[in-house]
Amino acid sequence: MANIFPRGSNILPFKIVLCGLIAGGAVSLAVPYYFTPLYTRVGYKPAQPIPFPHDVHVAQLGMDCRYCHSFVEVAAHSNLPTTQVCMNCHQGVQKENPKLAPLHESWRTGKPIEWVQIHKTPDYVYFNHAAHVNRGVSCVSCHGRVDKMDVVYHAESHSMSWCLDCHRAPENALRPLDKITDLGWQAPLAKDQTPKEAQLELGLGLKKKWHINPPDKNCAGCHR
Amino acid sequence: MAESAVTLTTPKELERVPLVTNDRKHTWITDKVSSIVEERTPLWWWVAFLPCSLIALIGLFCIGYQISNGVGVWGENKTVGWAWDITNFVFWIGIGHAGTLISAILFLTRQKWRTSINRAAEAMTLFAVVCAGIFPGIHVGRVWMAWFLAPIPNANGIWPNFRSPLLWDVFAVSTYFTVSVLFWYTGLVPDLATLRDRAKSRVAKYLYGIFALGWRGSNRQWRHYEMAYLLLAGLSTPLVLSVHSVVSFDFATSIVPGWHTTIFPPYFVAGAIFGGFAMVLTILLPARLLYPQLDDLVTRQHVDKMSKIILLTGTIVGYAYLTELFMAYYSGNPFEKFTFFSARMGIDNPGWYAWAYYVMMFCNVISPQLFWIKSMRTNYIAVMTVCMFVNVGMWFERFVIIVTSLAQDFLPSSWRHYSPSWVEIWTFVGTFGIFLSLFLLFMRFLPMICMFEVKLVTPEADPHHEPKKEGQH
Amino acid sequence: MAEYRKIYGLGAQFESAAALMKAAEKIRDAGFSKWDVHTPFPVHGMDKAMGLGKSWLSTPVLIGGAIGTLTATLLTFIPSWGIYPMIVHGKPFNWATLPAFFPIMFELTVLFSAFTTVFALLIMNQLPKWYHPVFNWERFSRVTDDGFFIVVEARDAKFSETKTRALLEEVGGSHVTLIHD
Amino acid sequence: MSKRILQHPTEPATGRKYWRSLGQLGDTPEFRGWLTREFPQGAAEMQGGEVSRRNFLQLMGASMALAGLSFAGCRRPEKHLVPFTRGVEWSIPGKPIFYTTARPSRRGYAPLVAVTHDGRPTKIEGNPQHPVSKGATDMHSQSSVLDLYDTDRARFFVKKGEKSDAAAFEKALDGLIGAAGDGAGLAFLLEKNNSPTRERLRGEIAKKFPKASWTVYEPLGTELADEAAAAAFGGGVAAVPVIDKADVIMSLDCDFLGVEGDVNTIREFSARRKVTGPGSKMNRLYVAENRYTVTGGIADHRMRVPASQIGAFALALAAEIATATKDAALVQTATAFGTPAMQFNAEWVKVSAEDLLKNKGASLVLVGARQPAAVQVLVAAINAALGNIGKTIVGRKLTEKPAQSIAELSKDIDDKKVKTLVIVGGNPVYNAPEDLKWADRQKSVEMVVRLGYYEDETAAHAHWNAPLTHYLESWGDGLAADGSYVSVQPMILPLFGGWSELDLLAKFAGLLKPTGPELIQETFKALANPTEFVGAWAKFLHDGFLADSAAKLEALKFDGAAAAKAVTGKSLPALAEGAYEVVFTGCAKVDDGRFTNNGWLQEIPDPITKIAWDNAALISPATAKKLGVEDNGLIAITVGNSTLTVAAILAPGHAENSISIALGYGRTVVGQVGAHTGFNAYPLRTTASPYFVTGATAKATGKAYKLALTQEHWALEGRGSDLTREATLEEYKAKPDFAKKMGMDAHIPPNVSLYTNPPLNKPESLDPHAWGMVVDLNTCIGCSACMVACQSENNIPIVGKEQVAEGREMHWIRTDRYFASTDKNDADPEMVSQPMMCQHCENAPCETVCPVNATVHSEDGLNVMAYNRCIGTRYCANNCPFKVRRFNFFDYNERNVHGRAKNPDDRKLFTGLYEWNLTSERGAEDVTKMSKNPNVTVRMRGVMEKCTFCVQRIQEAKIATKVAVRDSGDVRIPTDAFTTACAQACPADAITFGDINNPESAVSKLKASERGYRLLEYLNVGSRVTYLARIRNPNTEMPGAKDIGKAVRPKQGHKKAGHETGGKH
Repeated sequence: MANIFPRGSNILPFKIVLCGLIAGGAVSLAVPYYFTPLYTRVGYKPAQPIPFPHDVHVAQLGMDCRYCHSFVEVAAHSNLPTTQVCMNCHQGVQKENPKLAPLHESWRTGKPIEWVQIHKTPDYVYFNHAAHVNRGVSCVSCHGRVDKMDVVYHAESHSMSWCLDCHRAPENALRPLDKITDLGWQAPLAKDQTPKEAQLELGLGLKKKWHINPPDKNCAGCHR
Repeated sequence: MAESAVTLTTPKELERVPLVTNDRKHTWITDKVSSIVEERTPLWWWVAFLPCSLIALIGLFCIGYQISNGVGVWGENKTVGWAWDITNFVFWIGIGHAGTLISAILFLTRQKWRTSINRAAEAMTLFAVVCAGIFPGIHVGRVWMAWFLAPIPNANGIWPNFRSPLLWDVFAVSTYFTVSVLFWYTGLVPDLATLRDRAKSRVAKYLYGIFALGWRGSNRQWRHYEMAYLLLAGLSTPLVLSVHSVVSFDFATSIVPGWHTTIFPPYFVAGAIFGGFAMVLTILLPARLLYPQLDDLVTRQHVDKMSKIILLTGTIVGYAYLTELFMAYYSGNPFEKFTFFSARMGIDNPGWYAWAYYVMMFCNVISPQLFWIKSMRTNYIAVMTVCMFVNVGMWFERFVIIVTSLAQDFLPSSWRHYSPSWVEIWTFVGTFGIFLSLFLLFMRFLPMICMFEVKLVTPEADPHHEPKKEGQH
Repeated sequence: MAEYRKIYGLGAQFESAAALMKAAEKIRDAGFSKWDVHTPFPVHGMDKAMGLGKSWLSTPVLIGGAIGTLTATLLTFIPSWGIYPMIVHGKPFNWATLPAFFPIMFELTVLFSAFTTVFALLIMNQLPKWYHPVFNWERFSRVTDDGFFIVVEARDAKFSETKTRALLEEVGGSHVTLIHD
Repeated sequence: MSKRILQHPTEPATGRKYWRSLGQLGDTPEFRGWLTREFPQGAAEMQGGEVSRRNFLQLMGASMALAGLSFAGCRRPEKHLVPFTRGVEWSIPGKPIFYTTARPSRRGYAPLVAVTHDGRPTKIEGNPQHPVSKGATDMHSQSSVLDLYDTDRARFFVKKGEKSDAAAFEKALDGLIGAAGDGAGLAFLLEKNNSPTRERLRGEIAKKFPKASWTVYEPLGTELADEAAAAAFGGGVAAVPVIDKADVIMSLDCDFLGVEGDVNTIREFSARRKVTGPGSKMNRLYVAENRYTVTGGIADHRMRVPASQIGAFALALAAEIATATKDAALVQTATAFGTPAMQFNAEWVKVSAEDLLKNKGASLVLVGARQPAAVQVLVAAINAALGNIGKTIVGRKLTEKPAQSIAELSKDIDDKKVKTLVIVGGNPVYNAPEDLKWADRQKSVEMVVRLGYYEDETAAHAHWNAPLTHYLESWGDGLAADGSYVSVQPMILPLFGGWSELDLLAKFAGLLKPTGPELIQETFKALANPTEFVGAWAKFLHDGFLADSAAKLEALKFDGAAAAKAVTGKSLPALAEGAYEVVFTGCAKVDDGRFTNNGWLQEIPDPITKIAWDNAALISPATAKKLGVEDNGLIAITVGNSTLTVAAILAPGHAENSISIALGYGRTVVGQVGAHTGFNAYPLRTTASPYFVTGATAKATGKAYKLALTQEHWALEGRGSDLTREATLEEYKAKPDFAKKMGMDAHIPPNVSLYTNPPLNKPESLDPHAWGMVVDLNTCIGCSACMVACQSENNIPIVGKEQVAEGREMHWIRTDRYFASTDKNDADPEMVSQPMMCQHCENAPCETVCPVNATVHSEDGLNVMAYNRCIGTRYCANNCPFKVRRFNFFDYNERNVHGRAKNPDDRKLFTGLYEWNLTSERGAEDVTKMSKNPNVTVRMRGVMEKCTFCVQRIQEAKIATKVAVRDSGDVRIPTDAFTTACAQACPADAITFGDINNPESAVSKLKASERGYRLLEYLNVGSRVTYLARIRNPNTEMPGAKDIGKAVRPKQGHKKAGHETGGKH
């Protein structure tokens, strides 16, 4: 018999193993990065029919979140403002701004404005805004610094494990109820405290006082 | 590897019947076994393969049909949640025990006669496990979500339930399959090298060459090879026992009367060996008929020994059946008693599936008793008949355990008959097509008998002048 | 084969396992170290005849198995006890839940061991190695049938084409051939 | 917001818009076409004169994502959020609003609360403030919401089979009205309905068309009872039983807890079955009936008597009572009859009569409305002799003026007196007595105008068929069972632009077609005479009824002479040797056929037979043997010239030589749901014998039919002492905790655990709740209202007959019905009903076997099911000892069960090949989607589901509490602030749900009952559902009294004693 394989074939196993390791490593790094909500959702920043600047309305004009998202404290859903709500001011303010044309169009025709949805929980998730904002969880915990956003984008991953992180340790998010819509608020620092420590101390106190007990083992808390 | 042969020092009267009859030489063994692969494809092979693959395709169609439509195309219902699917799974996984058992346990117990059948039996094991693996795979309602079973870190932060017997199954069956493949392939390497060295066509040379990994039979390789083989055998032995134990946990850890039985693990393992050996014989006897050149390798002695194992394990199984009945009686638990005496045996009550129980009893307990007679053990027709009975009986054993227990459990209001749909039936038939097609391909392209091991048990393999050596292996 | 090729070693064929064994002992005694015997099946006693010890494959396998057990233990306990305890069937979260994890611990032990066995075997045997000089020797193809060979490598310090050829012939080898790389 | 708060705008909620589909953005021509149908010009402005603020209401709530699948975003399809342009008053997107309303039925209006989500009613509850309902509902009210969204509803104005429109219809009506003159030739045929506004409009029409005729027809009417009442008590008054006042009740073929009863009768009865301790008093119920009914099932003593023997039975009873009381009127009445043959145990009559006599004034003899008027008069005489009149039987003035019968109308048609026939509702072509040959008669009328909910058999022979509105779409009013005045208000605009009955009558009365509640307001003004209208009207709508409007009781006096006169010469029915009687019963599910197209009702198994999707001929096993027929065998029944081939089913406890067939099936012109269901027994009915006939012949045909049963096996297999525990009242008094030590619980050692279970909520923990349920088997009659309530609340799919036959129905709660007897050949087994739902075992066996943690436990004690995690191994269902888990074998929600191969023969070839495969049309119809509860996930195929204890209600309650308490730590939900759908619906109050950590809750108190036991305790599953053992109250002197309950709970030898033959249907 003669050698049928070339001499170089002997190096092949190493090459295969090496490539396998590299490819495997790449896949196992890429999948958690590219195929998880942290990548697929965070940063989603679609163009809206009306380029509504939250920073102008909140930070400059000092409007409260609840002026527009008026049912957030009573309903599961945080509603979008009706055209009527916008028109309360924009009947007079910035009337001629061409960017507001769709608004006036909507007001005239009664045809609603189709905002592009950014935050979407799956159908089998029953998230309740009222249960959170009435019990010390601020908007900022899930939606980020909307008050600084010119165009709203997805700030957090909203994956199930992200939810669970907070459900298991709500003290990292709890704050006094009058600070819920104050997105820039931070727990007051005592001496020698880092902001994190201050939040933890405050959060633990509130958790105990308010009997905060989010469902962490109970699937039915969110899945019905 | 096994102890050195002791022919030289053994007194004449104690000399064993040679494992390879007619004093065949190594070249003869190589030629005969390799010729199966090297000769032109015989007509009978096509005659066997085409219908088998057709049936396999029907089975695959049924699987596709079932996945696209839903589990509802089967006959299961609110009460009988598992029926043919899991019956078939346990049936095939049981059959999948013989190969590894022959390779591993008989290897460890120095049963040299295993050498001529272990390759085929191992292949059969793999193919049976392939068939078995289909069923738990497709029986779930959402196949596309089955990756939930894998413990992968995920953005949901949720893990599988490691307490679930079904998850144990996933681990056990996949481990078993993987280890069996490794074991089988390890054993194949030297024989693939033989084929490589004999191959005439370039394609065959390359293909066998690639898979032979450049094996050159050097003693420095054999040294580690034999150790690896021993270790794999040592690992496979508890594994093979564990797999069916774990499968039996699916039932034993539940609370359904008729399932919740502590004797299940040994009972299932014995049953698996029983059914597996029957299937090995069912496959080997026709193969031997088709390849008369193998007569000297697969001898009557082999059939006789395997029949003895069937008799032994069949009797263990029968004993387990009786133990179950006794336990039900002795427990005094009316639900248990009902399941065993009424639902299964049909005593004094509607035993919907009592007929299946009696089929099982006859096939598994009564029919192997024929093997007490030596002439029957070496009579191929008798052996084949009993093996067919055992194959049927072992399927019914699982059917009885699964369906009878579920159909009539605690609340009579929920009792429900079950009957299979055409999809279920053809899926099962299809797995036979898959099994046989794979086996025929195996016969055609790989050495059916482990040549190097058979050579090893010939007298020539022994360095005669070295009387006894330390058994370091 | 017209051009000059580096010499790999000398090969000799032997009639039987017994002859091979005897020859091997002599080669061993002659003090060679870079040589090997090639047989269609493992010849028992050859290790001693070649002066080789017991295979140390079992060591990595033990380690592999231990890693398997550890992996399974962590895999089952961390989610079920640590990061995501769930109330399942009223079963405890603590060590008392251990029996439920035995099957997985066992299976992973076996799985890891088996993989270690096979991969260690391949590494220790330097397989796959599809090209090897001995395959250049036409007769060598009988090694997988009924041929018994001794190949002494040229890189052995004691190797000498003539002396070694003589030695191989002396110990009963036939078809002594120079194997080129 | 907790569920019981009734939110209501001060202004009535008209102008509600139909919630539209996701397909709206697609803006397809079909959709636009539909839009125009739904929103007739100006429909949004119907606000009774006030300026509507809702006329811009265009879309549903902002929260609903509408699918506009443009892939503008590269990472995911772009979806849109579409807010209202203007806010909708009272509407908070995603929050339900509760409105009171009432459902019309021939027994009176059922006061209800409708739950609306974003403008679409999704769930019906009883009106908790109304004394008739007290929050409870029956099957039909619960299921009525599905009728609203029935895809097969009449959607168009149809003229002679051609699609037309409302304007043309109105024009046609104008023509008819103009030509009607004094009304001669104008005839109205309506259903029974006690709406005061309808009566008022009738008066208006009579004024305008004095010669017009007015006919009311109900196939299962009370005309015989009315006739008897008129004879016994004089006209204009109805005799109403007061069941809760009676200590001893004798029911003669009167299913007063089933098809002849309502929520009110059930509650009145069960109020007297509530046992709080050994000292409690219970009423006693004797039942004589031909087939098992739910009434017979709960009875203390039951006797099988053919329906034709009830007269004889009543006479025998009368004789006993007359002998004892020497009541002249009774003697007079009783002796007016001849002496019939008695084929029953005279001892039974004698002893029960003694019991009645012992309870004079507190006893009650009820007789079925199917019995001849003479028999009913006789029973009135018995009641009078027992001194029950005015005590357990009271009088109530009839509010409806008498109407003519359908037979009289037929005669008018024959006499060519009818030129224009207006049929409102009903379905006379299908259900009129056979001898009237109604279809032919209807065809002979020059002009037939029909207002119908479906395009049904009657519509097929009408010149005009206009869509009738659902009660949830229309204004109306009516009287509840107690005579109180209730309001019917619409939740939604008519989906298909139909007319209500009142709209049509107003048209004939010459009034403008009402655009709002003005007709009702007028009636209201007349009835309530409010000082301040706006406030009173708002309160009327808010409460759903007019306070203190219950009917005044009328003095009731038994007129012996008139009664005797009425019965003189009347012969009692008799069953000839060799002949069979056929009893036409109302169906517990589809009633007289009006609900045939309701999938929920079709799929609910009959409470007794457990047949779904069909009716069948119920025959006793002995009769079956005689006929040579088995279950599913087809028998041919001949009455007169009509022959009906019908599938037979062996009904334990059925009278011999008697065949019971439920009406309402076998319809020919019906929607997809009702098609191919059952057998039409109406052709066997005649005007002379509408409810049962004697002298029928029957023979086996040798052919078979496949009935779909949800319960294949009816025997208890001697497991009653474990599963359905019971004792007699005496035994209970002797040993109050009998239920704790029965069956296996009597001898199993205590369960000892090797480890401590993980902690569930303790009362002092942060989340203090622990949910539990109690089911009182003593009051549960097995009516199955809970099943429909659950189906409605939890989006449980309908799977269709084939799937039910395969054993794949999806009900989360079921009522198990067992028959038990000590003697395997006993024709008189006892019946037990047991609601069965997920027991929420603390050590749930289903959980550990799930490989993916899809079902785990919550700290508040729920066995929760995460559908999105489930992969569908079905292992959990296998390991559930109660078999309450249900698997989505197919995509029941997405692939419409009704849209299957139309020809049933095609389906048999390959199961599922035509029905469910991927090529079949996917996606439920939009209207069907509207019926779904948005708070419950709609499950896909391949996942397991089961009772969740209405976890969506629990979560809503928890959240509502947390939202309310805000920064306070008191997160405990107020005691019994909410309950599950089944418990809320239960008319017998048999199901109680609540927080078992709260000692004040009703469930905690009931859990402490000594009658409580848990199923299969020996498995150590620790279920959260406690059953309260049933107590029977037998009369010890009755024949066979000592055997009562023996079969259900054999003392020893679990198998032998409770063993029954076959036990298999």
